[in-house]
Amino acid sequence: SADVAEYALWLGDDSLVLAQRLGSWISRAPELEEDVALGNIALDLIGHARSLLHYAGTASGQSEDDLAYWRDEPEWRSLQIVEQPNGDFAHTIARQFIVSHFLFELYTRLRDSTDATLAAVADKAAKEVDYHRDHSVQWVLRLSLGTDESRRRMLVGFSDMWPYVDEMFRDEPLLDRLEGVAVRPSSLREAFERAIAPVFAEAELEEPRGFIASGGGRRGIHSEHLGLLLADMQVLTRAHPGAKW
Amino acid sequence: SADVAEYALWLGDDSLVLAQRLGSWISRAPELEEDVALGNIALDLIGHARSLLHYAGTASGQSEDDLAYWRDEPEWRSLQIVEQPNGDFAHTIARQFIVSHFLFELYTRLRDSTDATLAAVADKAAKEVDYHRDHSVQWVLRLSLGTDESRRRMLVGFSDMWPYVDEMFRDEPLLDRLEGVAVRPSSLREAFERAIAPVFAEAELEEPRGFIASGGGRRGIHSEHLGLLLADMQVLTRAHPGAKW
Amino acid sequence: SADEQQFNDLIEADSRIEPRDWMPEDYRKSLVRQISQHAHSEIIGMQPESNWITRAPSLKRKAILMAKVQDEAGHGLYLYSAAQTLGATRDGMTEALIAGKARYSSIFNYPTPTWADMGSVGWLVDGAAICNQVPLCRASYGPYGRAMVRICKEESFHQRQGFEILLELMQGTEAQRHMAQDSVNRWYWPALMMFGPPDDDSPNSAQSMAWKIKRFSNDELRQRFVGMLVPQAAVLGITLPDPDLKWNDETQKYDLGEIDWTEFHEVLSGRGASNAQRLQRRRDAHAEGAWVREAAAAYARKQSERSEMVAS
Amino acid sequence: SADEQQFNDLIEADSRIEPRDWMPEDYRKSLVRQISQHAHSEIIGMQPESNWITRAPSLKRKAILMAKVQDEAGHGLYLYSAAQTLGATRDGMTEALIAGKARYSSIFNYPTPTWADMGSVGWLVDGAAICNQVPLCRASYGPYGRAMVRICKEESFHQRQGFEILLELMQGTEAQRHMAQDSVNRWYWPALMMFGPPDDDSPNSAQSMAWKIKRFSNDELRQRFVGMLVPQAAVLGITLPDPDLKWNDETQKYDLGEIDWTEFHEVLSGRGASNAQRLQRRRDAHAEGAWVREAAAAYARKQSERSEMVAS
Repeated sequence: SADVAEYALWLGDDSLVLAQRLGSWISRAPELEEDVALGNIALDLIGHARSLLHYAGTASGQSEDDLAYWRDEPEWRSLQIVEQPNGDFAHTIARQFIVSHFLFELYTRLRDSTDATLAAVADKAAKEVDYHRDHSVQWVLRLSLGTDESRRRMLVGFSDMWPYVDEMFRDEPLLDRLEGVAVRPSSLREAFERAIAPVFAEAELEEPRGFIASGGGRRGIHSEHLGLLLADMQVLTRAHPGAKW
Repeated sequence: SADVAEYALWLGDDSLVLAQRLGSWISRAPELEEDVALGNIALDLIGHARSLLHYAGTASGQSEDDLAYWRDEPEWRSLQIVEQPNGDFAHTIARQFIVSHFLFELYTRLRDSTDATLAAVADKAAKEVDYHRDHSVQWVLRLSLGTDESRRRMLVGFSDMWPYVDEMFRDEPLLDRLEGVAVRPSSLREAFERAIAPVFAEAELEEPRGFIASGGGRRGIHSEHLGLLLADMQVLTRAHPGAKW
Repeated sequence: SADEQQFNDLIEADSRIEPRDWMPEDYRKSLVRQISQHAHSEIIGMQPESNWITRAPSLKRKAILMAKVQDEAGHGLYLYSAAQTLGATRDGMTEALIAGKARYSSIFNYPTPTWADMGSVGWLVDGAAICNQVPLCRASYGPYGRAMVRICKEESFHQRQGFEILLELMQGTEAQRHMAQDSVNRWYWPALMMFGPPDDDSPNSAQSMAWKIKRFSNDELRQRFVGMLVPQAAVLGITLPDPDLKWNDETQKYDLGEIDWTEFHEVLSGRGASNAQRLQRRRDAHAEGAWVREAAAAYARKQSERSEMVAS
Repeated sequence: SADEQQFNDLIEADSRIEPRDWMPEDYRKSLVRQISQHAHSEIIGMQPESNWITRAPSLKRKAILMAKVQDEAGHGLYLYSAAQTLGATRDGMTEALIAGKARYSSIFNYPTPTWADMGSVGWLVDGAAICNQVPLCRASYGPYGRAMVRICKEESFHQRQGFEILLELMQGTEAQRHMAQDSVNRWYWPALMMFGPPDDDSPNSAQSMAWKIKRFSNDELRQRFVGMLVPQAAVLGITLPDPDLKWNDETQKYDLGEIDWTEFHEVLSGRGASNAQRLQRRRDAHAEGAWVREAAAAYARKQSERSEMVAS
């Protein structure tokens, strides 16, 4: 149905935008091992995005690429956190830590969806995101407890990303129409907090307080970063309408 | 004639690409005074670009915006140095120092062009570029002689930009057909070296040695940076073919 | 005291207070707060527009937009200078801004997702700013008043440019018209909020008006603004997104729909769309520029030492 | 000596030399030079392709390209490990690369201005690399030979992907076909140069062949490569940009046009299109990552101190 398609689009957009961000690290990472690791995570996310966008497009006869390359910014449904710039490595790790923990809870629950396709995607994704979670936890510990400089940067990274945490857990009206199919993000917050608490404790961190962005990604409202990300991502495809690659 | 148009395009593209780079600094400069100063330089350059692209387009019935927004990367004729990334402030200053000194010699000589339009543009531009030159000289001195850190960065900035100096002074075959109209860049190198020598002496710098990029901007061969610059610059205009703004 | 009497007389006579004149400490504080807040607004206000400099859809628009954002940097500089005549330091003001302790106009915590926002920011945001600021050209404190004269001249130019951007869009393709209307829908209410809370809920206003720092109430200025917009919207062919907006012959004022002050207070308290982004960007630019400022200072120090050596 | 005799016997018998075996110092040096140069080529070789990751024209191509560039990072890691078994340190090799003292394959000093270059790099550059590398799977030094087995398997996969990119373009629009042909025109000659100077002008080859580090001459490999390309170019419908290229029945080889060795030497000596950019980018990534590596090292140190404390 159109509602399920819309929901698949939400999740697909999250993965694709985050994968696009992570893809920029490849060949620029702090060490070769991280070129590989961030590349792996990006590849997993592209995989999820392709499955979800493919599924989202079936309702309207659009391909995954129609959705990825031919939608303008207000038609994107991704959360604002995934479009936040890479910043330094600490920003990227903070974003990845937050999103991976969110997605893990989400996909774990979505495995029970009454929609068989979503359940299958979720089953595969939950396992992969569990690894992403682990990767970011290791780095949060290393950076927080490594040197003074790395700790300072990790704190800034979390404080710059935290304003976008709230939006992840907001329920949109669409969810009322998808009982049993979708997962209510509000219902994930407790598990999320429970999962990150021991990491923050070990890393001697506290959840940042301060700004809370008003969000709205699910309704096509984005921070000023998404437009530039799309300009880059879509430029070649749009220069050749109708071409195959 | 088509040859004059091509020459105007060369110079117009240099100014526009450099202005585009400088425009990215506005609201991000190290101090407010530099937001203003770099903005001024960018504005002057856009002014030159508009005059030159307008003139370049008259031969073929294209507007300045047709040329700025609807040409693909291989059709751009700018020197590779102007598309080099802003890097840190020292990189931007190194690039600006080099290009302003080059343009000053060029426009000073181009005032004697037998082509009245080019001569008029050059007359105005030479005065403005003289100010740009001065601005960059002041910063080269400050950064080279300021702190150890700033000196280190200034050295890196020059060494990263110097590979693109050689291309500026290469004569292309077109110039054989524009005797009296255009200025042979090879004829400017001596004056360029003479002008920068005292600054380098005062700043206790030497011309970097090392790589020399093979260049080719005048033939549409660019470094990997121009494509991304154009993706951003042209995205909105290309999304609305035929629209006026 | 005699000082106080002279100060009051000058205010009474609509004369200017100058930096060397005696002034009450609260007057000084109030001015520093207002001027630095205004300066910060110019600085932060560069961001939503600089967002489109690299993507401006024609070279003419690119040049105009660059010039505009650059003007804002210039306004920031005049205003910091005016605040400095009252004993504030630029470093102190900058640090307060970056630390999130100083206010700036909440309007800049809204994002500019489309090019049409360059029109709306000019037409609505600068328009509202002008209504707020024109009376400030007669502000009792000399350096502030004079800075405002220059600023207002440029702002009204900016407003016209914003209007022209929207006009061009409204005369363009359907996509362009839609872009313009959507943008005005997003900016209209926040622009009305720029005049601050209704008069009966505005704590600082009374004293500021007595001191002739402020000369009209929030609601008076808001009315003046809407009065200016209505005919211009008609020219544009754009709809102001307030179904309740209409002229009231009895009160000789516009009736306005209810303003969502909850949103205003949310944004003010750090829960707007872009608060975090704005401060982050300012902090990063400042931090990344630190080595440049240090180099300039070190160089100036060395130069003056050298000229002293030569002189001695 | 007995060691030397054993070494020579192993080489003679086509057996592997392993890290703990005795080996002549020149053999070790020659291998370190070749393996680290190969590793550096993988690392620098990520750049021309990473240039298109964010802009890849379909999600499928984006995924394939990401995986490919990531494979190259992986190859760099295996090869650094192999060099480490010979006593080279990773820091030392990295520093040499960044300081511009270590070589990497000159081919990566060419830029990738168009998407079609993702095809050409795969088809031509990886193709040439495979011709060079397949014999290395039998290289006498065990860790190198084994690394090459794994690398070659992946490279041949990459080459097929490059071919597919070009095939898709050649079956596409006129603009796409033009993009593909233009790209092959730019990459064909540099790819031929990857086999190095002609045999009569190649100083290091003889010893390397005697040691069975290298097993075919430059010209032999170049012939093998062209022999592979010609039928594939026919399938693609693409023209190899050498008008003199043709099969010679007498010599049973392809006659090739003159290779511009001046260009080869120019690029080799730092005067190519992208030498400066490649090293700058590697230096910057390394420098910007320094604090991360330091943090990881500090954390590991603290952890091991802690576990020692617990253990004692």
